[in-house]
Amino acid sequence: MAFISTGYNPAKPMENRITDIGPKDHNEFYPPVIQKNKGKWSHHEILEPGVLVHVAESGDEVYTVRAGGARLMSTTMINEICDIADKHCNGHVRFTTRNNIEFMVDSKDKVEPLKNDLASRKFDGGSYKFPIGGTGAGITNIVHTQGWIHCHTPATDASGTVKASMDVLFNDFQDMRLPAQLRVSMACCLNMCGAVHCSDIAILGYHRKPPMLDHEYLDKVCEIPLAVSACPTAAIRPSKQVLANGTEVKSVAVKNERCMYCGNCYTMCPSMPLADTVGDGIVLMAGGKVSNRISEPKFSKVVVAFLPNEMPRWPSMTSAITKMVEAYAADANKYERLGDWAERIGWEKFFEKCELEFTHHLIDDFRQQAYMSWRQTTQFKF
Amino acid sequence: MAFISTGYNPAKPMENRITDIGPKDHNEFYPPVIQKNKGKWSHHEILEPGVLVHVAESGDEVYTVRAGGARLMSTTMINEICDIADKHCNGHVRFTTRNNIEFMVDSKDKVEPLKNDLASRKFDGGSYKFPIGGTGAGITNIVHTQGWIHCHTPATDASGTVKASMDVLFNDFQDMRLPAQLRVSMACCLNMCGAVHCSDIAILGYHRKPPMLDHEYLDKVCEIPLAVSACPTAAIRPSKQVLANGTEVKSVAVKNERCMYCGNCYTMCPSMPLADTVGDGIVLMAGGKVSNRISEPKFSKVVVAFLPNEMPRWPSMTSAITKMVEAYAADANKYERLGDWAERIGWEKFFEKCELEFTHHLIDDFRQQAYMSWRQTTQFKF
Amino acid sequence: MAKHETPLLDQLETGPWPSFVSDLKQQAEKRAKNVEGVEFQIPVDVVEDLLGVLELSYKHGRTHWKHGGIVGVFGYGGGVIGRYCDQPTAFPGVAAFHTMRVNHPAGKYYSTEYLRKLTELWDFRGSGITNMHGATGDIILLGTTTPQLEEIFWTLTHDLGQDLGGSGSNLRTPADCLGQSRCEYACYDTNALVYFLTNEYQDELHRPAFPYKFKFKLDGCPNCCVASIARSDMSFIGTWRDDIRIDQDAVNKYVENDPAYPANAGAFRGSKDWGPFDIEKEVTGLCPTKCMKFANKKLTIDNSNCTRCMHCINVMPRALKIGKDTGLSILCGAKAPILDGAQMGSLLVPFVEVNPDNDYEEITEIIENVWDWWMEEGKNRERLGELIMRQGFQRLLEATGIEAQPQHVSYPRTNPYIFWKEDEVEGGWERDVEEYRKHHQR
Amino acid sequence: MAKHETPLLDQLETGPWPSFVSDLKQQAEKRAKNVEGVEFQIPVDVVEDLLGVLELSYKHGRTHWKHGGIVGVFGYGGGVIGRYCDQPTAFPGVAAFHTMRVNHPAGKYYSTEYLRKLTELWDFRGSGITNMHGATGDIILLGTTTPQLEEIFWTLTHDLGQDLGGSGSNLRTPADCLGQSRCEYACYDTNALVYFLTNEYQDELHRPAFPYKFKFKLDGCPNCCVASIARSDMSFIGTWRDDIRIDQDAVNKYVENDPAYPANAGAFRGSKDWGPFDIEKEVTGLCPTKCMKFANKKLTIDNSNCTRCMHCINVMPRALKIGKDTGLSILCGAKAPILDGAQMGSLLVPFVEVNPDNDYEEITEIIENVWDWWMEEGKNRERLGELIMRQGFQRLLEATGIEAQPQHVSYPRTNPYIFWKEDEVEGGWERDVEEYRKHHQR
Ligand code: SRM
Ligand code: SRM
Ligand code: SRM
Ligand code: SRM
Ligand code: SF4
Ligand code: SF4
Ligand code: SF4
Ligand code: SF4
Ligand code: SF4
Ligand code: SF4
Ligand code: SF4
Ligand code: SF4
Repeated sequence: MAFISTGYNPAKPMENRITDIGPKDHNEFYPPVIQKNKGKWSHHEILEPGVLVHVAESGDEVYTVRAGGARLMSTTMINEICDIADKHCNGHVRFTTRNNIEFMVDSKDKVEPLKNDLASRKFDGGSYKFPIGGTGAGITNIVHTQGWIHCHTPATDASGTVKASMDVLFNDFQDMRLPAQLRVSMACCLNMCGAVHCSDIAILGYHRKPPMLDHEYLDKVCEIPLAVSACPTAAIRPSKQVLANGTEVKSVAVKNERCMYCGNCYTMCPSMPLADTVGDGIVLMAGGKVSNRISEPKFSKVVVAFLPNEMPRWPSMTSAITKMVEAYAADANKYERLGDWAERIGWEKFFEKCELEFTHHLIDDFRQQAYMSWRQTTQFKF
Repeated sequence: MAFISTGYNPAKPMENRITDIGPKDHNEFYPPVIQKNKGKWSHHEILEPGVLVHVAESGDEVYTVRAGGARLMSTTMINEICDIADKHCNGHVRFTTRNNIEFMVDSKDKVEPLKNDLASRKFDGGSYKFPIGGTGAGITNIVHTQGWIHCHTPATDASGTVKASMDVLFNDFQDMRLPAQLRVSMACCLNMCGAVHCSDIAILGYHRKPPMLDHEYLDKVCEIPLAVSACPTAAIRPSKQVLANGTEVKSVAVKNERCMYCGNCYTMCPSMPLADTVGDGIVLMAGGKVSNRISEPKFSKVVVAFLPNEMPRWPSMTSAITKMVEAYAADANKYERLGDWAERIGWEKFFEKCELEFTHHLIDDFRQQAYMSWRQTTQFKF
Repeated sequence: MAKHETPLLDQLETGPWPSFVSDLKQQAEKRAKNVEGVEFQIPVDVVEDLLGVLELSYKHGRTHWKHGGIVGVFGYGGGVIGRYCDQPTAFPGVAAFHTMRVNHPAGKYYSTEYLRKLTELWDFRGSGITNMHGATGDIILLGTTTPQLEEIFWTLTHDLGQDLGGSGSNLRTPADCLGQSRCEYACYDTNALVYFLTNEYQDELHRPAFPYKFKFKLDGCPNCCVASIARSDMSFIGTWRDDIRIDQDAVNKYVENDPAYPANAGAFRGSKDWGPFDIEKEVTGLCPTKCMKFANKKLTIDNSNCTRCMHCINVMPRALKIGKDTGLSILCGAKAPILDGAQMGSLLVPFVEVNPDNDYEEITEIIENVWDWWMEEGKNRERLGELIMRQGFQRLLEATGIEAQPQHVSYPRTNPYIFWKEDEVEGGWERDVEEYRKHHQR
Repeated sequence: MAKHETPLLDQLETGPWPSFVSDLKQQAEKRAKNVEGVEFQIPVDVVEDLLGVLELSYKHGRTHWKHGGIVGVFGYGGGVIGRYCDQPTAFPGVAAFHTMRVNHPAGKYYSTEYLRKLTELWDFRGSGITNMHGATGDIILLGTTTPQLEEIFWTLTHDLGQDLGGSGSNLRTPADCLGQSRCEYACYDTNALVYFLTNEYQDELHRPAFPYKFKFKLDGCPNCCVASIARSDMSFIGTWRDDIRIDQDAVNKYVENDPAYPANAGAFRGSKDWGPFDIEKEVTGLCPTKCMKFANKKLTIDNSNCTRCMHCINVMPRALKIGKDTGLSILCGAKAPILDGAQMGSLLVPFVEVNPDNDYEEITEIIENVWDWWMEEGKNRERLGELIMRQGFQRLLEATGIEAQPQHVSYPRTNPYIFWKEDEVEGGWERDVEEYRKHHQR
């Protein structure tokens, strides 16, 4: 594998350098029907799960077929997408904000061939490559993060938990039977790159053990003051430590009982790893939302404090998720998001109906606003 | 005026001492009809403002005539109450939790004479001694605190602001035209002895200047560490000060820009007075409630950041209060408390309808939960 | 003629509401005349000087009272608030003007016989000015001198059979709504329980052993007529566990606008006409949980979803009654805003029986567990609510041995910052970094 | 045969949802076969080793990636995330496995021509594994070695006309919903504005000068399809000031259950039958402000009370249209929970025009005022939201010269702890205690 140069010269990095040109201009990428009718759409309709039509004031129509995708995607897959787009869509395709793939055609008769093509493509293992769905009052793709595929701080895997979850939720990806859309999100540590804090259901990897201290290396690898100040609970203080071999080194000490395993210290200092086979696992949150529709956006709430990492299919996690989805499907009103439903029936009924256990971990004790989550009324249900 | 002893001997304080006997037994004080039917009441009715009947399962009835009172009350007044109670009520009387006086009679025919008697009693200045009212969907007595009559920390007077307010609200004391009960409360400093933090309308005295420092006396009169730790914003630190005469004394320094004039330092240390003629005045709060009826109890919100002390009748204050009451009376739904109304129409409409100005002072910036009061949605009214 | 001119205060004599100025003036006059020949133990002109110093405050908008010195009665750490005037020369009658807090009776019922004894004592040994009542609930005897304190206490205890209330870092005088004595909504006998608790905890009431003040308030039902949920470290609020009792005939009387069945028991009989009663708009539609239905002349309630807010019962008291399996909920931590912001009580005990036969054992046990914890952990001048906030609601549950329930929260935590205890996490917290490094290079 | 056994991962090949394992395996195979004869610039078996190290993580539940070293392209402070394996001997193919963030196009529209160029480049110089797309919005090229970074950048800029996105204490790659390109609800052209802002702030995107990361997200309407309100330091959300446009005929078509007018545009066409459309139950009754009425076949909206929540429009898109006087609201401070808890954006600007003709001047002015303040006052690693929380919302208003309005709050403050500025209070703060003592003895 010989190194092939583009012409870049490390000795003269500025030579012929192009910078700050920004992203590609989207105008180059719009399908013609989009380009033409932009800003002049009249209305749309979801014809069936995964198939939308948008009608322009001009009468033009654009049909969109939405296909699910694992966003961890090889160039092989992307090329296959291109093949499909070339065949059906004049070489245009788009991705949604939740990592689905949208194939657009400009007339109705092009829809069936496209759908058939998509539905026919499967991996040898049996999974669909391009399942059609993810619209309306159903469950769409799970937005997620890196997990064990690329990040240094995860407490669980991302792609794996998502695959396991989408497999059990698959019917609802291809259906629109729910009271409202239900968004599932996933983040593999408390940094929450998936921004799961406002999701109907959130899968969150998290640690439950205070950091280990690699005293021998700590001062060499980390800036001790940065590590100390990283801690939101002031659990870390600088401290001299004596190694097994008797040498005294500068390092830190952690007050374990103040630690909430947020991993912020580890972000700043590699000599404070948290990961642990049995300590790490999953927290489930529920009832958040983003849209301003009917009710205001709201944060997700922790509804299961801990589930162990059960590779490769996390059955306790998928079972808890399924229980929530089914209880919600059975009980909520039309247009009612999961969180609105929980608030209407009361969280005490939520736990009952979803058959989830309430434990002391679910009571907020973080910062003063925790107070606001306690019950300051005699209004409650037995 | 010769000292007359009870028999108490300061040299032998324990001699014949009686302690820890607690309050009087209420059973000695119940009117017979109460004693007899206690726990067996069937229902009640408000016959007209200030007049209630409670009907027992036994068929017995007790009629209650409620009269307003300034709770700052002389023995002369109490004796007059006793006269009335002796004349009409067999020597029984009670006070309500909001400092009204309740005269109870056990048959309907005794009601009119009692009412007439009460209504006929007036002070020479023209005010009623025993105005009948304070029930149902109206305005009852204002609970309040000491003010300039007895306390060392007030920023306004209590009895005077209350008298001024009740005079303008008097019609509603004797009416029941409002959408729901409307509770007005008053406290003369942020200690809030009136617990005004959950009132439909709250009058609150408060300071707006950091404490003065009486350096010469501070260390003599106060425990400096207590003064320092009293401050919730950590604005106070110990500090050496040089007096005009050149002597150096131990004292404190205050970071004025961190001070929120809460007066907690003055509570701990008399050498840090806050009171100021123009700095002190009144804040109005609104929209709180205590009952669990329909909506949960809620805190009052600051709706007027400052009104000057305008003795003796505080016209700016009473005018703002009247505006709120009238806007509420005109616009709220039946059974809707003031705060529920404000929340339903939105606080932006509240300020519009009550013709109150919104200023930056009304935006919370105290502690992290301030965040929860900001608007985290695109839902608002222009 | 008045001793001091009071042109500002005089303006508060007009207007319909009872004028405290007129009352003070009549009191001043009564003392000056002294037709009964009382041998006043404090200055005759105390009320005149009170008017004078108040007028001065009205003039320039500032108080003229100094911090109270430490005054009180022997062996008690509370019940008296010392107060001195900062203009004693101008107003010698109020140079010392302490208040005494007299523990009011449950439900604030009185006999005139008792009240007259009290006024007699207070004319004799004090200013004759009171608050009926203080914000905590006490009878406030407003203004006397130091030497009178023990004398008054003596008379109170010996002749009136009456003790002082609380102040300082004590239990404060517990207060209640009138409850079952005259209210059909009451779920327990507030008067009996407040009387019991006050007597049971006399020591805590009189001798400061707490980190700060502590207040009990007792409401018979969720209407909260003594505002317990907003202003007591421990609120006892009546509730029930079974079903609301419905009298269908009476319901229909309301629906038919029978005049003997006025909506909300007549609370809207004012100058505004709200139109005829509409059960859908006024009751079922306003039920916060929407657990009621009225159809075919029949009202049904899905009691498992009722949160006992009282609304429907308040609107139709002749038709709806509280359940029969009654008890109370306990909420903890309410307080005024100093220092960290106001709190309302947070629900600790959803339901507990109220049983006088075993001396309210279930209730006192909870109280004492809470106190033990607070006395152990609370800092100086830290209210219970602040301690709960500082240490977390979980600690309160542990201290009282109560299991966490969804009823404890309005919503579960929105952050995943859960503190685990070491023994809850398999393998504990001690780990060997060398072992770890075998699998994970630096 | 695969280089590493992956029994655990293999179990993720079954089930209907696209299997990333199957995809990784096909990619590994493609590289191994290399039918196109690509001169791979990084190890051929990179994907096999990726599968191997992932399997190892599945085995014992821990990641095998170390903190990234400082790698990047010359002159940029972001766009590349360094990553090294902590088992480089076992998995040499992924010993260094850096990602590059490629700034995606507005609306995430692509031509296949472009995508194929990108895959060609990435097969050649990287693992051929991507994320389409990263959580911020970028095209994530997942896994290459340090020497390739500049080469890839060169090709991207020279041959694809394509720049990198953000990482580090920079402006992050702004993202948008598809907006007017294909959505009738869009109140402004999100694609145009995101493109403009990204280009306008290239320097901020590439060269870290901020206290921490900073995110823009642009939603065309309050439905928030790019979730801007939850995850951007500054969210731009379309809205309007005038009236919702009503087509009464179309309203009645919905009411009549005309099949061409399905409720919510067909979003409920699933296996559950919700019964016929009911405008009262589904629209007017669910309107959060109850500002709508349907009577006599006519729908009326009291627009002054409408909060533009989108619900009615979502339910009846053929009958109701957003207003014509459109613009956007700006909210500030959303972020994930580290450190002080998550925030959603707080409303700073209720309404601002979106005017490409003056280069969105009103908008860029606000952005720059916010940045100036944050760069002046923000601590290291302090997000905008945290700064607002620490200093108070008022400071943000001052920094942007925006006047306080009730729209800024959901409710006014519940505590009276108002900080006054010295010049707002008559007489200021300096006072003479000696003067005071003339009127108030100690
Ligand atoms: C394609 C996409 C925008 C994009 O730029 O890529 C999109 C497109 C549409 N959204 Fe969305 N939304 C998209 C992500 C979102 C998100 C963001 C997210 O989930 O991360 C939200 C906020 C989610 C939340 O609140 O938690 C979102 C909340 C909505 C809502 C509000 C629904 C609600 O009940 O709260 C509507 C209105 C509706 O459904 O009628 C809506 C409506 C629509 C419409 C009907 C708009 C239109 O007229 O075209 C589009 C088709 C809806 C559908 O798929 O059922 N879109 N939509 C995104 C598709 C994601 C996917 O692949 O599934
Ligand atoms: C790649 C990506 C996740 C993904 O799988 O898509 C990602 C990956 C990382 N994020 Fe993130 N973040 C990514 C989107 C987000 C988002 C979502 C968003 O932007 O909408 C968030 C939540 C929103 C927010 O910004 O608050 C997010 C909140 C964080 C945080 C917490 C920041 C905070 O203030 O709370 C950290 C911690 C940090 O900055 O040290 C973080 C840190 C990281 C680091 C750099 C790990 C670290 O501590 O150094 C991760 C590198 C992973 C890797 O090896 O590739 N990442 N990160 C996303 C960026 C892809 C892209 O450019 O498109
Ligand atoms: C006498 C008193 C209790 C006592 O022990 O002294 C009392 C007595 C009654 N209250 Fe009360 N309440 C009394 C203070 C309160 C308070 C406390 C306060 O204001 O400080 C509250 C809570 C206020 C709040 O929420 O801010 C209170 C909230 C209620 C409610 C709930 C009303 C609501 O709309 O939220 C009811 C139910 C009702 O009015 O139908 C109620 C109902 C009643 C009833 C009807 C109960 C009954 O069946 O007898 C009594 C007559 C009501 C009336 O006067 O209109 N009572 N009531 C108090 C009279 C105070 C006064 O002089 O005006
Ligand atoms: C007399 C009374 C006001 C009244 O006019 O009725 C009163 C008067 C004082 N209160 Fe109070 N409080 C009175 C009921 C309350 C209440 C209401 C209640 O108990 O329901 C509260 C709010 C509820 C609470 O406890 O939080 C209250 C909250 C305070 C506070 C703030 C405590 C806190 O933790 O936030 C202080 C400050 C302090 O303790 O240093 C305070 C302090 C004081 C002091 C002792 C002033 C001081 O800083 O030393 C006042 C003495 C005034 C005087 O000269 O007589 N007073 N105080 C009330 C007691 C009468 C009684 O026994 O019946
Ligand atoms: S959520 Fe945490 S572990 Fe996952 S990608 Fe982001 S920073 Fe890494
Ligand atoms: S994990 Fe978080 S709480 Fe624990 S020591 Fe590290 S920074 Fe502090
Ligand atoms: S509110 Fe303040 S000033 Fe008024 S009585 Fe209570 S402590 Fe004194
Ligand atoms: S008034 Fe309050 S904030 Fe100001 S210095 Fe005193 S204790 Fe601190
Ligand atoms: S709280 Fe309930 S029981 Fe007590 S008086 Fe009020 S309504 Fe009656
Ligand atoms: S008490 Fe309240 S919640 Fe229960 S049925 Fe009546 S109105 Fe509904
Ligand atoms: S946010 Fe609004 S404008 Fe943008 S795609 Fe969603 S519905 Fe359309
Ligand atoms: S947009 Fe929302 S608030 Fe406005 S009328 Fe429609 S449903 Fe009501």
